[in-house]
Amino acid sequence: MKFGQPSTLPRWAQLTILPALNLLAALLVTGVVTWVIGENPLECLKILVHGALGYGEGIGYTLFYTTDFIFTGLAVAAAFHAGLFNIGGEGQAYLAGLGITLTVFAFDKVLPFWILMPLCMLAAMAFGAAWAYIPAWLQARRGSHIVVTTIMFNFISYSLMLYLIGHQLIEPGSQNPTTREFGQNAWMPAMQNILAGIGISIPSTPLNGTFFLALIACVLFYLVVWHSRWGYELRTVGTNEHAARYAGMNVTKIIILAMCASGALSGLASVNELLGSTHRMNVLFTNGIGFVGVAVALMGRNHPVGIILSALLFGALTQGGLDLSFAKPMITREMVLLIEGLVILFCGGLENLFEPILASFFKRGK
Amino acid sequence: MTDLAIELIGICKSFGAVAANRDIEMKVAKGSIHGIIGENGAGKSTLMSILYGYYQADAGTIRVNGKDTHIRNSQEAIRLGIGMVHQHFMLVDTFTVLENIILGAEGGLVLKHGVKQARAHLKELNKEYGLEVDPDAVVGKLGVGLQQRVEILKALYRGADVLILDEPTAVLTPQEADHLFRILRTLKEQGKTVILITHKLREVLDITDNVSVMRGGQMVGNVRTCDVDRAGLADLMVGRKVNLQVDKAQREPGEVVLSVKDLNLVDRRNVKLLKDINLQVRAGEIVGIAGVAGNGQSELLEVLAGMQQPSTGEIFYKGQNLGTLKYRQPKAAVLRKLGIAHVPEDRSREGLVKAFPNYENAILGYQCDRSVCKGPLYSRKALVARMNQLIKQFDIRPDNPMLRVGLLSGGNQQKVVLAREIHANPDLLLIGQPTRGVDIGAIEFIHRRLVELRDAGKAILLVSVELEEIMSLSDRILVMAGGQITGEMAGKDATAPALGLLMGGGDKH
Amino acid sequence: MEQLISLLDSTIRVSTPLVLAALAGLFSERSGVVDIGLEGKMLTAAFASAAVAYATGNPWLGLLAGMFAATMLSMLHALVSVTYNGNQLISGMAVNTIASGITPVLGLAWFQQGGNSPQLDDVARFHEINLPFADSIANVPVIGQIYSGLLSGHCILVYLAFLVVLPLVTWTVYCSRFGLRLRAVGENPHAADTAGISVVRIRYLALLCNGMLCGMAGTFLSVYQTGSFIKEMTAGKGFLALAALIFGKWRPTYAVMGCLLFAFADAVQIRLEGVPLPFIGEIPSQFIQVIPYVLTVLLLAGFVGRAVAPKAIGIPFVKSR
Amino acid sequence: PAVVYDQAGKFDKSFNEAAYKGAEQFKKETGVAYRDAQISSDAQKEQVLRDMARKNMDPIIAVGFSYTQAIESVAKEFPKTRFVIIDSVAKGANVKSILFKEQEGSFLVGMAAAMKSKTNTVGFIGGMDVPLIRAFACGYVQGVKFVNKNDKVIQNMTGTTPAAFNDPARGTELAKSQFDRGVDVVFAAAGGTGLGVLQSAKSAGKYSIGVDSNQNYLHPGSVLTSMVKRVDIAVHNTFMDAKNNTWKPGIQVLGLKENGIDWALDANNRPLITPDMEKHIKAARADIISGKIKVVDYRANNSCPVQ
Ligand SMILES: Nc1ncnc2c1ncn2[C@@H]1O[C@H](COP(=O)(O)OP(=O)(O)OP(=O)(O)O)[C@@H](O)[C@H]1O
Ligand SMILES: Nc1ncnc2c1ncn2[C@@H]1O[C@H](COP(=O)(O)OP(=O)(O)OP(=O)(O)O)[C@@H](O)[C@H]1O
Ligand SMILES: [Mg+2]
Ligand SMILES: [Mg+2]
Repeated sequence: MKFGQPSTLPRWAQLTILPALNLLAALLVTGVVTWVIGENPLECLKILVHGALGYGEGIGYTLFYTTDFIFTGLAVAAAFHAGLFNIGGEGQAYLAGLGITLTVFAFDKVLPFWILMPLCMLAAMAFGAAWAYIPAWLQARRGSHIVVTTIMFNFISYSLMLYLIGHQLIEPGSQNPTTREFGQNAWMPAMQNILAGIGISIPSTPLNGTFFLALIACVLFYLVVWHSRWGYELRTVGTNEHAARYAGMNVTKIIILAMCASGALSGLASVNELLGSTHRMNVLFTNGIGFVGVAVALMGRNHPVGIILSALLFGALTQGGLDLSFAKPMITREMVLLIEGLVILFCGGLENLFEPILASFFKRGK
Repeated sequence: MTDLAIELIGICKSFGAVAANRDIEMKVAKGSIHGIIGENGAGKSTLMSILYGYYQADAGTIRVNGKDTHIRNSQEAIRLGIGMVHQHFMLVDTFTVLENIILGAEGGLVLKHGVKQARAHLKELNKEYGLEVDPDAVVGKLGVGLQQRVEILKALYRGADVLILDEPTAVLTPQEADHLFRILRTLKEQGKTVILITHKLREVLDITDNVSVMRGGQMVGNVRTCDVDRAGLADLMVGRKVNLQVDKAQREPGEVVLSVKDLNLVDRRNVKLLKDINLQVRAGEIVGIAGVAGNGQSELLEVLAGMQQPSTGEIFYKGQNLGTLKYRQPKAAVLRKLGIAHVPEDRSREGLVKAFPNYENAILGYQCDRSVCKGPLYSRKALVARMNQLIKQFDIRPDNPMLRVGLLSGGNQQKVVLAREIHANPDLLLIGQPTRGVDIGAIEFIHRRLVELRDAGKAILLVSVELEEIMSLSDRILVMAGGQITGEMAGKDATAPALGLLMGGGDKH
Repeated sequence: MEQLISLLDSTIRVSTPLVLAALAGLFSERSGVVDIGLEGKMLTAAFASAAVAYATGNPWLGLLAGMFAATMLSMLHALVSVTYNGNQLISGMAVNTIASGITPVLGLAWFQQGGNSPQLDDVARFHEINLPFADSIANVPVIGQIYSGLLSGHCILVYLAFLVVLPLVTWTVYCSRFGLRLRAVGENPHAADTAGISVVRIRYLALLCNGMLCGMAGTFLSVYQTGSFIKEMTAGKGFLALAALIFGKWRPTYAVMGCLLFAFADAVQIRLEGVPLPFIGEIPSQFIQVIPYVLTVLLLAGFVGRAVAPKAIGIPFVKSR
Repeated sequence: PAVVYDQAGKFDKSFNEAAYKGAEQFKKETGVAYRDAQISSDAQKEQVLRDMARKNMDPIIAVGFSYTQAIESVAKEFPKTRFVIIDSVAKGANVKSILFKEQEGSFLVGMAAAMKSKTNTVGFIGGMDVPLIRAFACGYVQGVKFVNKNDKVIQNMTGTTPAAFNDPARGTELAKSQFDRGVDVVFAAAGGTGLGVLQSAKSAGKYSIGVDSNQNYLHPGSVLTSMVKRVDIAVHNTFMDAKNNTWKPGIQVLGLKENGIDWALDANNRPLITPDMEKHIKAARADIISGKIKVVDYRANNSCPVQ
């Protein structure tokens, strides 16, 4: 059997049955593992699903994580369409945190919410973009391999930020390497408050306005990449640089812009984290969302819809997995990690595992 | 009746919906040169790929030397003494000639001895067939002609008795082509069998003994070459009458559109690619640039199209000095806006994004064109509409604007590029190798369009390695050799020998 | 002199796992399969080797186990990206995630030490081995110092890596049939295929070598360096190795130099920490700790320039244009 | 009752693990079962606390400073539940904050190191550069200088992410480099990384000092002593207090006086500690308790008087 050839499956089947089967396979293997360590797979699955989507708070947290992953996923995708593999999302988000913090510290005493909030977002995007700009520039002008430079820049950001948080921005007299709390006027309204405004009451979770921002970002992403001139140029550069030159596109500029856009998107993830949830900056508050973003983007085929779905999947896994680990002493957070790995494997890597079987099935159908 | 080297019986192959081959019957006599012709997408490459084990036939049997065989992969084909020179060369650019040749037939776990033997064997082959190549040259740096020789050597090194060549001359200069044919003849004398796919009837008539004609995935004729003439073949192939003569009226050219003064181009390694080029193109005339490939024509086109900066010299377009213009965007984009269209020599590398659907390729280079935009965004309707228009005007097949361009045959890919550039209704059209790898039906069509354009008062600068094409289209012919213009003559009184003489100068192989 | 020697000494030590991992990556990437899964394979190997070494009390069995475990993951990677033409980056990520998941889970199940392995007792570990006469000539100036201070007193795996693996890999890649085919498959699989070479087979073989080398790298960490497995103990070394590989433009010796460079910068960094520098005074440790990374970036930008990857890298081999 | 650990995890061979031991101890003695949980990101901290509170766990002990904000907000939501945070101060009427004077214990082991060292050069290896670790370092240096003004202390931090507490390989490397620079006693305050340090001290024939829990047993004859921080006792006592309704909110600081901090002397390291050393250390211990010796806490104003 041959894979990767133009599939003979009807499109709808490719988009529905296939992923479903993959997810099923992932769960099956996970089930076996859970069974091996002596837990009841079905029960665990129930807890996991319920924990993620079964009750208000769970949903809230799931969507909160989803927000992070959407942003970092979009970030990776943006670079990907320009043919760049940006694994620096982590560092870019981290630096964006600095941008936010500085802005807040400078203005949260003076500016009202309506000015401060957009300002913070801009700062986040600006800092994220700036941190992505350097590798981009090096790639475009000096040809340094973006993968290496972004890896390096992650490490550099860790050091830089630890120094700044631990020695400069640290709350005076505090035990902990963390900044002072942001002023209320720099808090992204929490979902429960927003909905309370229109008379719906939901349990309090870190889920906040940034979620809508993420959805808007997806729509814009779609429009820009597939329906705008800039996106057209972006994809051309990403798929055939010679053609781009022939078509009179400024390749260098596009590459740099793409990376900056990528960085800016990662930056917005930290808006969700800092302004939406912790309201202060802790050391390594990003913990890994940048890397999850890679998986999300790849599994989402670098398309907003796919990204939303896979972000949701990972959000659910994070939240449901936590509840599972609460409920089952035998199931540690590492177990949850393993589950995530299997999901990535089956839904991402082995995506067309069942393609031929399904295809032959459809043939017989006809 | 001589005995048969190859016998194909009822071969069928389809890719998804496309039926590339529908029960094909074909017989190839030992020690003969067998031609296969057919329109783009007729199924020639597919058929040969099946014979070479690259694809598997859905049905049908293959007989080699009278024995039924199942060719499951190239390895088995090679073992049966079948060698193939693919249309898109199958070479590892970063390897040396030698490495490429021994690849897959290294003879032993350690390269050393294998290489030594190969070197020796290569010498013999060189002598036998006059296939000189420097065994230690890096293939990527060789010209196409030489690369092709490497491909042939590869096949012979593996002791091929049946040699398949898919459009070998599509990428060759006349000289190179002639040399190739000499080689093929020697091969034939050595008792080898040659199968030759081509779009060029002249070649078929020159050297083949038998011809098979394919159309729309079917075999529509197997004839002995001596029984047919050119027109006959053409009709058989296209399935209708084709007019091979480009009939164009004499016409007084208008004012100068493009004029180039003392243009020079030096590359990083200080090699002079263009030396003191001076030329003019007037409205309503086709200026042809003849020359062996790699003598600066490509560079000239790129410079004129704004993809490269000239080192010295001036270019005037409608009297305006392009050198002194301010460029906010890349030069190529600006020049397009000024009405200079450019059909690149290498369509799949530059002219198209194979991964994009047709309708997106329809605006490559014209992405800033407001007419397809709705506000800040493109209007997909407008894009598709435009593509459909192009498809109709240039009858591009299959006529589906949503199809990935990569899935079109090269011929049709070429039409897409042409259609796009002509659609922009430029005042100056820079066009390189307009009919490379394109079937005569399409050639006829393309040529007519070019003449129409000229008659509409456009200026056209045509670069081609096909002397026929140059002579039949151009009002004036410039000959380039070694980066210089070595001569000029009027289109009507140009003759192949005369041109050939001028071209003779700078063959760099 | 002492300082310099101890500097180079630790350079060699630190670089060894990177070297092994980088060469592992070289095989797979030269065959056209991207491998961001080095990290995970090393981690799994570290775990498997520690576990077996602990159980059997024999480091060599540990090594075997490590190589086996890593190879299993390599084969998984191959299955996904060669047989099923899946996305090689995703596959790599899957490998990493699964590795950091499965090792503590099994560890917890077997040793009840929070996913870590128990401390290996001395017989179960690799040890520094002293070359002959190392001590006797130790105080002969220069030669003696270098011999006994720098060359002697490393773990057997170090000597394996530099004296056996590196030359062997270089020879294989450039002088053997397998090497030729490997490079061909990575540059232009279609060419290789029409030349009658099975792309799939070559890529599987490449990933086999990849797995075994990753195994050695991981074993070095757990069975020699720390004498126990500790979760997430690879701490990014896999990615550094990958960086070194690209840094070395996918060529064995250059890649190894990349590794040595990282290690050296690291050793320098360790020694600079807390030492007040002239004029500047004492620099915060964080700024010392970025030295290796900044250095890499500068070198990439400055000298190394554009690195041309094997052409077919990351693209599943499908027979059609 | 319940314990929740921070990102470092239940088995960090350090204070999380100590807390776990304390809880187990409590369970063994009273037969009262308890729950515990680990988290993997900031956002989960409130979650885990809430989850426990809902399950009517009481009291709930959060290990690690990073829980501060989470405790404060959740404590408001569950005024009836009693919360305890270790290593940090959290506000709230139903919150008890337990702090340790790490500097005091570090001071003592610093003395031990200084007295044991023949090269007059001792080492410190910290995990990640955070105030807590700085406090360890600062106390240690004070101890060293107390014995001998001009002894040298070479300090290294392992890394810049929490992974720094889990990188034994780097621990070995850091230790080796310090030994090359003349260090012959090294104090590792770096969780799992410390294991690497102890290990390489063992193979290099140098002395090492363990941290948090008593690690003397790991390499008898090489581990000089351990700076024990009795998180286990703290946890154990808190559970007990809650059980006997003697639990009180507010701040509790545990130092040498309260036996919350100490240096470990047992059969494993007995041979290494000369009577003379023991005498001095015991004396200093008494003086610190009596207040005659003041050990500066780095965290007081994030700075250390000595280097
Ligand atoms: N790999 C493939 N996948 C799907 N369809 C294919 C593939 N190869 C060929 N086809 C279909 O088969 C038809 C015949 O292809 P083939 O390569 O034989 O044309 P051709 O005669 O070589 O055209 P040309 O003269 O341009 O070389 C094409 O129109 C195409 O639609
Ligand atoms: N992946 C594919 N899917 C479908 N059809 C394909 C694919 N690749 C090639 N084809 C078809 O195979 C045929 C041959 O393709 P090819 O590029 O050889 O055309 P060509 O005219 O021979 O090229 P050129 O003229 O540039 O030498 C074309 O008709 C094309 O439609
Ligand atoms: Mg063809
Ligand atoms: Mg063709």
